[in-house]
Amino acid sequence: MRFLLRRLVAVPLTLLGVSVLVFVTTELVPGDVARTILGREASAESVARLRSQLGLDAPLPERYADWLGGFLTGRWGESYTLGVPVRDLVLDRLAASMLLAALAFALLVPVAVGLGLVAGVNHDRPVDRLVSVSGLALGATPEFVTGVVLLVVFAVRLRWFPSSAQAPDGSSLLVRLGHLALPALSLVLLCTGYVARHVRAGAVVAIESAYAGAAELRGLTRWQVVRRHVLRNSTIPATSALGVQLQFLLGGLVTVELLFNHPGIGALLLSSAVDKDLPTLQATAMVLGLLYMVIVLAADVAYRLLDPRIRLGAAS
Amino acid sequence: MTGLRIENLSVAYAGKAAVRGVSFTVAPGQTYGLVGESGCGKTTVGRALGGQVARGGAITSGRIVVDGVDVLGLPPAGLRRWRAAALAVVHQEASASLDPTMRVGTQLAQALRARGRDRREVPELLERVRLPDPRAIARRYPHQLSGGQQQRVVIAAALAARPRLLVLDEPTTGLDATVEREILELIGELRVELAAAVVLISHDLDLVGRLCDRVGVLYAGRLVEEGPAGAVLREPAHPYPAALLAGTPRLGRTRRTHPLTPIPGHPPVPGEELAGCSFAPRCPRADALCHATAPAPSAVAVAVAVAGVPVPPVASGVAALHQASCHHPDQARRPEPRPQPPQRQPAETEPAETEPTETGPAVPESGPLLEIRGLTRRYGRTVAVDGADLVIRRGEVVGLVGESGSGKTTLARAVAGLAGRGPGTITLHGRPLHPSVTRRDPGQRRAVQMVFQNPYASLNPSHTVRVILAKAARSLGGTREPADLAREAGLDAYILDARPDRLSGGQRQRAAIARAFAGEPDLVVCDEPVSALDVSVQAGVLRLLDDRQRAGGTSYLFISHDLAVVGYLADRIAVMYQGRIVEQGPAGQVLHGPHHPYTALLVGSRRPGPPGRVSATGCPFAGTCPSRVGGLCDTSAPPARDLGQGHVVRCHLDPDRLPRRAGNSTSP
Amino acid sequence: MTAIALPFTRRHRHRTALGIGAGIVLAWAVVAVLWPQLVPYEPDLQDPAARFLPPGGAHWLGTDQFGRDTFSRLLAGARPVLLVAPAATVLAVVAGTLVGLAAGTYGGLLDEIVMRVLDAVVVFPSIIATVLVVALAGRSVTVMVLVIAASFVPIVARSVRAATLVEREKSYVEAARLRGERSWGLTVREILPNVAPTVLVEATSRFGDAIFAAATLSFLGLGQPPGSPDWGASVSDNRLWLQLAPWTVLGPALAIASLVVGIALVADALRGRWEAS
Amino acid sequence: GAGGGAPLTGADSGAPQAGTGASAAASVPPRRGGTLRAGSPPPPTAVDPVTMYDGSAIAIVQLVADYLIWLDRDFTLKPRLAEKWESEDGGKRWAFTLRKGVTFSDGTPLDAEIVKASFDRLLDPKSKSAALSAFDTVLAKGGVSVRDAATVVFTLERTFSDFPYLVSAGNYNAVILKKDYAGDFTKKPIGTGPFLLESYDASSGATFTRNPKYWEPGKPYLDGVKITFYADDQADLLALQSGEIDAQILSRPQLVGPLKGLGDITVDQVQGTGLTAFTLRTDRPPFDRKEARQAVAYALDRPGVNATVYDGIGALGNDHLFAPLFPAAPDGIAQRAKDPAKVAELLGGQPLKFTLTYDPPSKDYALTVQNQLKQAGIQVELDQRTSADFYGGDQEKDTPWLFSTANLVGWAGRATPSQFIIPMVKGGGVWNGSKYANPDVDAAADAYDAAQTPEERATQAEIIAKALHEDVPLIVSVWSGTVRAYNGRKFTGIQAHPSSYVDFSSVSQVV
Ligand SMILES: Nc1ncnc2c1ncn2[C@@H]1O[C@H](COP(=O)(O)OP(=O)(O)OP(=O)(O)O)[C@@H](O)[C@H]1O
Ligand SMILES: Nc1ncnc2c1ncn2[C@@H]1O[C@H](COP(=O)(O)OP(=O)(O)OP(=O)(O)O)[C@@H](O)[C@H]1O
Ligand SMILES: [Mg+2]
Ligand SMILES: [Mg+2]
Ligand code: NI
Repeated sequence: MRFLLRRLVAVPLTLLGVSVLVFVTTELVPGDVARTILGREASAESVARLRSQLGLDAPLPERYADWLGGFLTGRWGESYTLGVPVRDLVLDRLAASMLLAALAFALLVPVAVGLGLVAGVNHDRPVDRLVSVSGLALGATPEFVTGVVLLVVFAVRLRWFPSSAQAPDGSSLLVRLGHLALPALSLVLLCTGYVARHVRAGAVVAIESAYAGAAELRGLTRWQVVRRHVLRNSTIPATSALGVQLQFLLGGLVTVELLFNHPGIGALLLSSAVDKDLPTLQATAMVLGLLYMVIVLAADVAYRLLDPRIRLGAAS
Repeated sequence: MTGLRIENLSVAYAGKAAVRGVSFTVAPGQTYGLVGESGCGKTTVGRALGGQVARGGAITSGRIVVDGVDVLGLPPAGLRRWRAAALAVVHQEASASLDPTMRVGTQLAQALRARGRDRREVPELLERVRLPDPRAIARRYPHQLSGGQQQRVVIAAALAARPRLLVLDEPTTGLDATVEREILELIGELRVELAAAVVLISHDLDLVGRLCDRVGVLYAGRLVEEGPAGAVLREPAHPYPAALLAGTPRLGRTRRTHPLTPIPGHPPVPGEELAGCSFAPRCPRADALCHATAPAPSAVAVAVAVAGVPVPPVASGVAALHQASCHHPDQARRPEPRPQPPQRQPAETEPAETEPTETGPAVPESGPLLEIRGLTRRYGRTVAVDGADLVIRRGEVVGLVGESGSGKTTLARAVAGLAGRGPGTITLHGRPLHPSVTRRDPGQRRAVQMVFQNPYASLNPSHTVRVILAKAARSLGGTREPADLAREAGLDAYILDARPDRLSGGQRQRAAIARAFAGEPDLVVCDEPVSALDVSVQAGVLRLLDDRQRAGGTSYLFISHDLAVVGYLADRIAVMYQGRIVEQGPAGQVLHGPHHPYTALLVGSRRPGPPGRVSATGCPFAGTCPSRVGGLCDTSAPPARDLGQGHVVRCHLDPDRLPRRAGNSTSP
Repeated sequence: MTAIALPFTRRHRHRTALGIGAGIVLAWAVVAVLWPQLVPYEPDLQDPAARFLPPGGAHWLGTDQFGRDTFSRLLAGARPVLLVAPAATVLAVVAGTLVGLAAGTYGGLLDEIVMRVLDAVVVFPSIIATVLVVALAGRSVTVMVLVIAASFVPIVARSVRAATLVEREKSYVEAARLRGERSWGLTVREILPNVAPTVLVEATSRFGDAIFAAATLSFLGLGQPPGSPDWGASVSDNRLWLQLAPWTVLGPALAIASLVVGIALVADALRGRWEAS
Repeated sequence: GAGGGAPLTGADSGAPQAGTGASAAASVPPRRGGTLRAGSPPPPTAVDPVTMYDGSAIAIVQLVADYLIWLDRDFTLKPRLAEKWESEDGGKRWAFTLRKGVTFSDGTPLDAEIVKASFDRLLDPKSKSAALSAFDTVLAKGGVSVRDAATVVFTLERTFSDFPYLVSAGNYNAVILKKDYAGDFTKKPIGTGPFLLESYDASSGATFTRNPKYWEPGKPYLDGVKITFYADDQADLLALQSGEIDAQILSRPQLVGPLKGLGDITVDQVQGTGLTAFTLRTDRPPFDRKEARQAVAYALDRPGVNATVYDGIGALGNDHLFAPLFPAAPDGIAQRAKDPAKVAELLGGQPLKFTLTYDPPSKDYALTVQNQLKQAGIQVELDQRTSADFYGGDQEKDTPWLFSTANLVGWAGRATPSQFIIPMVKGGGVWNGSKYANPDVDAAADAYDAAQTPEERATQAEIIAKALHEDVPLIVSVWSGTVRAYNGRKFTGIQAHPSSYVDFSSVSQVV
């Protein structure tokens, strides 16, 4: 697996590049984290004092080297603004995001694959159009709109689900999942169309393929043909689409995190970028970057594993 | 009654008739061949036999009765049960009819389970289609098998059905000659054993003649002629099969002795309604009657079935009937006797045509144009071409044959300067050619041109034919206008302003040939230029290549896996095996022998031995060679033996022990 | 922001889909040009006495927290949307195509480097980039266009590169090389016209994405200048009042959805046609 | 001698009154127990009483720690850790007598030394506290002394009649903390307040339990408080509506206004002294001309701003810094109203066009101003910056909020008008964004602070107000009101506060 090796080597290099980029770009953003911490009413002297306390008056390369050294040895520092250890903060937020992403993904896969299959098998019939167009329309509706609608209906009116994604401490897994249900649902609504379209495309190819026709001529029912042949052949090409969605679910959730009060990594990324909280920002960017690359790689590997043609090389 | 009976079957796609009123019967144990040009409805009939039509299609009329069961009248569940119990279909492309993501064994197991049988029979099934090491094969995925092996697996799945009706749709198309023969042998054996009604679909008249009892010729969705295979393929009553036969190259017939006559025009597309006979626009003998009224099927005088043709096993009186839908059935027969189909005929009946002496004087002796010495090309660790030596003389057509993967394309691309770098030299007019085309000087670029296999990819789809030809003419220093080039290639002027996607395969290949001749080349490399084409179109393109060669005295390096095609065009033939040229010499001598044991295999005079081990130092063919000399062949490289007239064979065997094309080994 | 790519559909007539899609897009395009003639109120006009009016006779789609007419704003919002999305799309497609063609043509080290750089761009959080650019250059349409375009370049480049690699293997390319064409010229003259369908399909898909991306940027307060009737901005400005005055949100949200669906239908149908030919 | 006016001195009012809910509580004894779940935005920075400035952090600290004096919702001062206070030496020295028997949650008894330490911490020139600016020119390091264990004395730099406000909750950093407080409030949360901080998580929230050692007997009634952080206003509101929280710490009038009386939700409302200052730079065109400034002031439709931006709960402003709530607010100045004719006259046919700089919280205000001025023929270009950008930069040279031509700055309510006047409009004031300098105003501001009688103060106030109204260095169109929404079916005693402060010691479950 030379490809895997080459890609793995690229990961730290890309991350290094990203960290430099983050450092340099944040430096260019106007604003001052010391001022943010102390508020606008604090005196200029206090702010200057805090700056030097935080080491912000050192030259950029020196600060970068310091940060890099610390980061690599596991000392991720303290958040400038929140004053808590960055590592705990980032990893906690990441864990929260991952839980939500995992739930959303777990719902997304069967729903999107199911709808994609239904659409593909019945392609160019009304069901297909319904799935395709509604998937597109939902995908085009910002998640904060669907989110609020879900909240108003299910949390405020019906009170079936809590409005906040955060369960009280020590809740059982079931309760926690209940809290995550609405945000996960709004994400599923957002992403289903995209994945379903990919599955559908695969399903159309598969259902019209000679092997599906052959299976039917062997006396299998439609359903058997779909289950045995179409399902796998249509989901394999959709793995990269699923990877893209997983990436999005992990880092692109700022709006959902805000709306459902789910302190996740997306919101942390935004707030630390706005506040110029560099240690937090850097760590968040690195962790997310790593995760992104792992996901893309995993999607590629999954594709290779699932598709025997690639897994086992070209024809012998 | 038992067997298959089709009555008045019609199928339409989006309301346009693709198959019209087809009726025939097949008795159990009998094989019925369906032949015709591409698009005439063969596959559509084949699928309809299982009650299946492609999306957008519908069976508009007709009955299909198998062993008394009216298939089309079955309710969906009943149809499924019937399919499971009585039907087996082997599709056109084996690789497409196997699920790429599922192990072969699993797929067979499913086929078995559908018939209520045990999955433990899988190895047995694989063994019956003569696949080595069935257990290992069962664990593989389709792409891990060769085309021939895949086709066997599909046949195995069909066997699992113990069908009453077996439909074989082009079971050997796309397979190379040796594999094709193995598959055909297998089918021949199983046919008897199964005692099912078999429908064999093919455009290959030879093959149908060899395997079938009766033949139906489809044209534009109609059965234009039907009758015993021997009669139809030797003495066709309808001008269409006669024309098909006239356009098919056969081993032992060269362009100098038997020029092919392609059928002009092209078949009507579905929905194109003609008042009279649908073949009339292309028929040389059509008269007003033909254009005005459609002919009805009528019996052909049985007297035509000349002595010597064994009467096929007759299941019913109808089977012997020979019918044709033609107003002038007798005129289709040529005055001279048709060559006998190879079916169950000893090859010795046509010795005059395979006499090498007949082709001798046609080859002009001239100096070398291109010399290849010790050419080696690798892809990673694969050695695609391994120290090949080849000489092409001025004005000479050199045919290059060999099984798939033997390195033909790589050699051709090396000559054209597209195969990257590697050891060995190529000289043109005595001057070395740079391995990379971009480093060759304009004169050399002009001198060597290429016609590619896939007509669909070889023309830039975004340019019109005129632009393509003009660009070629300009950069190759040609003097002729696109219009002239097109006319020389037999293309109508209107085509010049069309983009390639509007052209048929044959027209594209003609355009590609016109492009190759834009700069008056000395050598044109043709890599399987006709293998993607239909029989009748192939004949036209072969004629064109022949014309262009004669007109300009251009040399060809002509590649094909089809020996008949190579034999038709080539003056000299080189045979490649695993990257090495194992034999080269005058076409007739190479084909007729004495020749290399591998060539013998290709021309069908020998059965392959069991595959064995090959050492790096010995003869690459040693593993499979039926006449292997133990020890010697395995360990030392074979010497080049000159048999005279430039006929060189690389083999340890004594020249007089080399095999000859003695007889036809494909016995029933 | 999600990418809404439209996978292949095969050889079917898509004329109705094309008609509906093109109809939607054209209708919005007309609105974008002619809205000053069509609106019953000036879109920015505030009326403190008419806040949060439900849809009715005077205000067809009601009013928002400033007492502005939602319907007028909906019509006026078509213009910024139809400026940002096409501009961002064109930029992304041009840049992505050049990068993808170069990577696909020259291959080797260049390809490797380009692909890794694109990886880094994808991995680099776009929020940071947005915050940065907005902070440096202020909120403006140009900034928004640039940010969205930049985030799309890798996507376009990847698919163009893939298409180039496929085309490069076809024998017409070799035929051109036999004529003496060299790499870049060959790419531009022979390959580019044939990856054009990919480019165009990318363009249509990216166009849908761009609308969505603009809406998301607006939600984060990073998009259009304040007060713009841009749909994305309207949705994000008004979503706080979704419960109280749903008409302020649903109008622009449906408009976005309709435009994206329209574009998708067109893209889909065009792809279907290429497939068919 | 001791000041006579109510604002000047304070005394223990004795009976434990519980605000508006008290009337009900008077007949039925408040029920004990229960946990109040409240929502609030996450504090943007670490919660440190010394440096905090945002509402959430202040609320968290106020639940746990206490002030010498509480600033009540009607701007009266309520004794807390100080039982009484009086001025000496003509208002230059102030003595505070501490309540007896108060202990910190770790058992340390409160004494004058601790109070002194708390203020010394804020007065240290190295302090990072914003209180340092509040004490500027009034109280300097070394000005706090211990007279006896129960008396703290503040010796001022100048006479300041409103000084008790500066050591009250009105100066929110002035909480009394232990001597050894080292900046880690959320880790060692020790105070004298009604609740104990049990847990704190910067991302999710904080939990509090009753402080058994709280000095006021019987209080608090609640067993505990749980604050959940909502980074999004809508999420906060939806949580309230869905019953997931019982109250909001910081409610937005525009959002909760429409919910008044819907379902279980009760909205308490109070006048405030907060404002959005629409500052015009008087030293630079176009606003170096008084007429231009006045034109803008006359172009505004103030009731319209109140309706649109404050949901109608604010009080109209008259372009000076005396909120109606301040006792010294002059009433002799005519309310300025929209007057297009006057605008035209003032502009004299010249076009007026300017750029308005602001940060996101002022967005609605900016849009409203822009549209209103447009209707009066004045063209406004909006320049929205991120908060970091707007308040960032060099405070002496270029920070946008102090140096742009025109800008909007939101000010939370202050306890005394001086807290606005001195920094904002006095010549050279630290937050004088208009660069306004009027010797009369400067003198009157000093005289106001030094004034010993309400009458004298009113006189000075009128001078200042008239000058500001006339010169318009900044436009005050509306004085904000504040609201607090809560579940009235479940809890009583929750009140809105002009500065959104929290005092949950009197909150109890509905019986
Ligand atoms: N699914 C379909 N939809 C519409 N037309 C079709 C479809 N399948 C086949 N046809 C048309 O029906 C006619 C018969 O096609 P069919 O595949 O049966 O021909 P064939 O004889 O098998 O050709 P070939 O030798 O190329 O396999 C052709 O003109 C073809 O274009
Ligand atoms: N691009 C390539 N990369 C790697 N291996 C290749 C490549 N092209 C050809 N080969 C290998 O080189 C060998 C010779 O291939 P080549 O295409 O020259 O054979 P061929 O005789 O033309 O076969 P066919 O009849 O199938 O066209 C084969 O083993 C093939 O697998
Ligand atoms: Mg066919
Ligand atoms: Mg080849
Ligand atoms: Ni379709």
